[in-house]
Amino acid sequence: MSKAKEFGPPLNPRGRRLDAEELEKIPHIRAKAPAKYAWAAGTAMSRFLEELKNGRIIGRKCARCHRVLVPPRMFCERCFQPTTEWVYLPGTGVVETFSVSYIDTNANRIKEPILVGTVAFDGAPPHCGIMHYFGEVSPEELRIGMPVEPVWKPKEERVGSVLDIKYFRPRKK
Amino acid sequence: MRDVVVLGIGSTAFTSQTPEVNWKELIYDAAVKAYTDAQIDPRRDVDSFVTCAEDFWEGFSIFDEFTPDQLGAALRPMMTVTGDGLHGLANAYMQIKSGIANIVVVEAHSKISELLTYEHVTELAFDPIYERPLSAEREVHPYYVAGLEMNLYLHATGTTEEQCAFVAVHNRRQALMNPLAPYGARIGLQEIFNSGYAFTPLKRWEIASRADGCIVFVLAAAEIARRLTKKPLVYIEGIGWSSESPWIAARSADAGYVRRAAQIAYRHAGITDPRRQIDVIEVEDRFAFKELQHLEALGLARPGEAGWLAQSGALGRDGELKVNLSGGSLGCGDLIEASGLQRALEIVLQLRGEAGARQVPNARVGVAQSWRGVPHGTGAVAVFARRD
Amino acid sequence: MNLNKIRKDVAVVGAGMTIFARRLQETGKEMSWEAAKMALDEAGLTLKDIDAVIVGSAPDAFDGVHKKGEWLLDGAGGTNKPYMRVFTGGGTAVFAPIAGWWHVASGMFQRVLVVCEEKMSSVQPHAQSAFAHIWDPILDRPLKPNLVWIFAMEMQRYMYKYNVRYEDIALVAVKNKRNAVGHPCAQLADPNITLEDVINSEPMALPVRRLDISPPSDGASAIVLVSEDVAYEHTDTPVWIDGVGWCIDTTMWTNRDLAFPKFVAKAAKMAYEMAGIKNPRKEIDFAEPYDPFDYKELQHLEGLLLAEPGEAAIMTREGKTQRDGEFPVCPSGGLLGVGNPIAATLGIKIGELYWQLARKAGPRQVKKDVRTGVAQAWGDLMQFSAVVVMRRR
Amino acid sequence: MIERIEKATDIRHWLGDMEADHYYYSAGIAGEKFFVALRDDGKILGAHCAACHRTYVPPRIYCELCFAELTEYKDVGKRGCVVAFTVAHYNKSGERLDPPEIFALISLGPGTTPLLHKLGEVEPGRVCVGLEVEAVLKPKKDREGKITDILYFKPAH
Repeated sequence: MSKAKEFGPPLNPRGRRLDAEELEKIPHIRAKAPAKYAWAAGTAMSRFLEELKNGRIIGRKCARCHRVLVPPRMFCERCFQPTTEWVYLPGTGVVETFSVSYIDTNANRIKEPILVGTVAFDGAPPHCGIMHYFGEVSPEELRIGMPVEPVWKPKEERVGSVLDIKYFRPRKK
Repeated sequence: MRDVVVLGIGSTAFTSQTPEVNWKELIYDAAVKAYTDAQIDPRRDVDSFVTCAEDFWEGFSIFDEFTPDQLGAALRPMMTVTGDGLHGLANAYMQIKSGIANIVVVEAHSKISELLTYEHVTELAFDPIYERPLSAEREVHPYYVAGLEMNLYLHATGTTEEQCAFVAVHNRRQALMNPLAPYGARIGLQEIFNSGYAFTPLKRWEIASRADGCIVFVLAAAEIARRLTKKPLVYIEGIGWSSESPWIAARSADAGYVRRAAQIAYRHAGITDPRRQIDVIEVEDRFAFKELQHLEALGLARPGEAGWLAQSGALGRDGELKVNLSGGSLGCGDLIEASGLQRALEIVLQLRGEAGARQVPNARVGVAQSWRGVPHGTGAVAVFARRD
Repeated sequence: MNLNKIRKDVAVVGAGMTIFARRLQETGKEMSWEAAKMALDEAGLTLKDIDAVIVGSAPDAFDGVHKKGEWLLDGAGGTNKPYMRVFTGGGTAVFAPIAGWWHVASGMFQRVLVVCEEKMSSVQPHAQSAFAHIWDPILDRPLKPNLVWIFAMEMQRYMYKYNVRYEDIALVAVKNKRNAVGHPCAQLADPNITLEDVINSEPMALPVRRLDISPPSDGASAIVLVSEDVAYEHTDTPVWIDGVGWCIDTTMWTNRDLAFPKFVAKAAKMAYEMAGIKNPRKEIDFAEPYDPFDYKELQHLEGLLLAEPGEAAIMTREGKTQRDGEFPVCPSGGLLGVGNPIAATLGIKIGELYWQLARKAGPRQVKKDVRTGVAQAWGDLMQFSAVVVMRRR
Repeated sequence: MIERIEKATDIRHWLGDMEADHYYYSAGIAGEKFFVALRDDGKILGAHCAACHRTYVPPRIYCELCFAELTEYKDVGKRGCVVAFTVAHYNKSGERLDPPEIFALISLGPGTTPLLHKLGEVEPGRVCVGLEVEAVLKPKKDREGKITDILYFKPAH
C-alpha cells in the first residue's frame, strides 16, 4: 500500500564540505554588491535627531494610552492613533539590560570590552529607551537598574545622531 | 467554499520622491485610509497582516522587523512575502479560504527613491556566476534583459516597434486622468521614437520611471464582510501565480508565467472566454511591449494580435478592451513590489464605480496582473467581480 | 480564527535535508535540490506530482543575491509552478511550513513542496557583515552593533528577572551538542562536551560565551505537505499539522521587556487553540524549540507555556529535557548541535517532529511514545515567532 | 498624520548601506565541471537529461523539469546561433556606452537551453536572429574559470 520507503533519519545526506584552503581552488567569483541608501528619517525621527543636536531627548505622547513614545513615532502602535504632543525627557534613566562585549561589529576579538546595553528613560513607560554604550564604569560595577545619565559630546561636535551622546554613565547622587 | 472579498482599500499618491516621511509613516498613511474605508479597527478586527517587500529594495537585512507597527500589527500574526502585492493578496486569500483568518490586511509599498544604487541592486538579482559578470564588466544597465525579451517577443509574434510605442503613448495620456499618477504626459509616437534606443529594440520612453507609494488592502471572508459594510462588495473570484525558470536565457517569448497564473485564476473564477467576460483590465507594462505580451498571455488577444489592437485604438476607455486606464506603470510609475496592488486598486475602484473620470460604465469583472520585473519571469493574476 | 472552517487537514509525508556545514561547495540552488529531492523520494513523489512550491530563506544579504527566492527557484523545483517565498527572519524555518499549510488547507493545492535554504558562507568576511544591517539605521547602526549583543542583552535580562543561573543555561548547550551525535547532518556534535567546556569557553559578549552560540552554516531542508484527500495514498504514517500560529511584536525592541517573549506565547496560544490543546504541559509530548543560543531554548519553552518563567532551567538541571527524559527537548541536537543555517533549520524543527512522530528517527528516537510535538522558530529583532503542533493519529 | 514636516529644511536623510566587504560565490558542483573544462580544455559543457531530451547549458546537477539527477556531461561545441539579442546603449549611471554592448541568447545546438553571452566582432546593425556564431575564448594562459573566459561570440564563417 504505502509508497513511502522506510527512511529513518536523513540518511546519506548530501553536501560537499569545503575547508578554507579549498576556497581559492574551486571555481568561484568574488564580487562587491553595491547597495547604498538615503533613508528619509521621517517626521518623528527628523525632530528627534535635531533635538539630539540640542542635547535633548524628545518623545511623543499618545493621548489615548498616555504613553510617551521614545524614540518618538507619529503614531502609537498600540492604539493605532496619531500621537499628539512632543515631550522633552530629562535624558536620565536606568540600565534595562547590558552586555560586556569582547567582540566588535565584525566579530573581531577586542581586549578592552565594549559596555553596551539599553537605557530605560525616566519619564517614559517601563522598559522604554534606546540602546547605547556605558562609560565611566567598570564591567563589574555595571548592573541592571543602575541609574545613569547621558554624557553629551560638546555642542559644536554634535551632528544630530545618537552618537551625539558619547555614552551613559552612572548618575551622581 | 468560503468567498473572499475586498473590504477596504487605501493608497497614497504615487510620486518620484517622498522625502518628508519614512517608510513607516508612508505605510501608516495608506493603512489609515484602508481601515477607514473598511470601517474596521486593526487592533481589534484584523486576524492577520501581510507585507510585500524585498530586503535589498529596503536596505535592511531583515525588513520583516520593520513591518508591524505602522499597520497596527504589533503582537499580532504578521508576515512578509518577498513578492509582488498580488502574491501578498494570494496569501491573504488562502488564509481566509483555509479558515484560519476572517480579515487579513495586505500592504505593499515602494520607497525606491531611497535606494541610491537601484541599477546595481537590480543586477544583484542576476545569477552571480553566469550572468552578473557579463554586465558587470562594463557596468551595463541591467535593463538590457528587457531589450532581449522584447526582441524575443517581436520576433515570435511579428509585433512591430511602432505598435509597442502606441502603448507608451496611450498609458502616459491615460495617467493624466488619474490623480494618483505622476507620469502623465501628452506625447505622440514621434516623441517615443525620438527618445532613441536604450536597449534595442526597446526605447527610452517605453521604460517606466520609478515611483514611491503605498497601497493597503483589507480582505475579508464574504459572510463577515456583509455584516461590516454597506458598500458594494468586490469578490476575489480567482487568483493565480506562476514562475518560469529564473535563468535569463530561459525567458519565454509568450510570458508563460502569466499564461499559467491566468489558468489558475480563470479556473477558480469560471472564466472561459476572457475577452468577452472581462470588463476592465490592468496589466504590467514596466516596458511598453510587456503590456502586449501580457494581454496575449492572459488570453485577451491572440499571439501577435495585441499590437494591432493597440495600433487601432482598441486598448483604451473607448476601445474594445479597457486596458490600463490607471495609466499603468508607465503612467503611475514603477512601484516595484506595489505594482500589482496598484493594478488591483484600479480594478476595485472601477468595479465599485469610484474611478472618477476613468470610470468604465457597468464594469462587473476585472483582472489585475503583475510581473516582478527584470530579470525574472514571475507574475500573478487576480480576477475580481461584483456579484450583486 | 474560525475552527469550524478549516477546509483541509494537512499532513507531512516526507522530509529531507543536506548536511549542515560552515561551507558547502554547492550553490544555493544545488543545496535546495538535494534537500527537495530527498523529501520527494521519501514521500514517493516526483516533481510532476507537486502543485506548488513554497520557499523559505532568511536574509538575501547572506547569499548576496537580491530576490534570492527567485534565484533559488529552479533548484527548489519551482519552474513553471506557483512559487511563493515567505520571510520572517529566523522564524522562517517554521513559518515557511505554515505558509505551505495554508496553500493546502485552503483547498487550492493538494501536494506542495516546502524548501528552505541558507548559504551564510557567501558573505565575507563573516556572517556578521549581513547581520550588521538588521538594525535600525538611525538608532542602532551608528553604535556598530554585533548580532550577539542582542542575545547578550536579552539573556542578561532573562537571567536577572527570573533568577536563572548561567550554569543551568549552559547545560542546554551540552545536551544539544550531545544529542546531535545521532544526527547525520550535524556540524557541531560533540559526545564528550562537558559543562565546564561551555562555562570556560571564550567570552564573546558576556553573558554569552562561544559555546552558548550555534554556528553559522550552509544547508537546505525540505518537506512535502499533502491534503487529507490524498495523504494515505502516499504513506501509512502521515504526520498531521494540527496547529499553526505566528506573531510579531513591535519593531521598537528597546521599548520591550526582553525577559519574557510574549510573541511566542501568543503564537503558541494560536497554534494550541487550533490543535484543541487546553493544557500544553499535559498534552504535548516533546518539543523542538528554536535554540540558536542555549538560553533561547529555555526562554522559548516558557514562551510555549511548557514551563513557568524561570522553570525551564530547573527542568534542564533535573534532566527532564534529555532525549530519554520525561519531556524531551531538541532531540535532534538543535541548532546548537546540528548547525544554524537559519531558514534551513526547518529540517531539525519540523523535519525532526515528522521523523520522531513517524517513529523513523532511528538512533535519535525518543524513548517515550510520542504522539504530539511542537516546533517553534524565532526571528527578526527578538520579536517574531512561529509555532507548529504536529500529531500522529 | 496630524502633524507633518512643513519646512523643507527640516527634512533629514540618513545615509547608509547594506554591504559586506564582498561576497564569495561558489560555482557549485556542476559549475566546477563547466569551468574546469572551459579553462583547461576550452570546451563548453552541457548536462543532459535523457528523460526530458534537454541539455542544460551551462550544466546543472538536476533537471529543473523532472528533478532527475544529471550526471551526463557533454561537449556542446562552440558554434551556435542567435535566438535573441539586444544592443545595450546605457550603463548603470545612465551614460551612453560607446561602443554599445550586444547581448544575445545563443543556442549551441538542438535541444540545448540557450546560453546568455555577448557578441563581438560584429556591427550591431548586422546582427539578426538566426545568425550563426562561434565562441571566442581568452588565450588559455589568461583563463580563470569564469564565464568571461569566453570573451564573446562572433559571426561564424
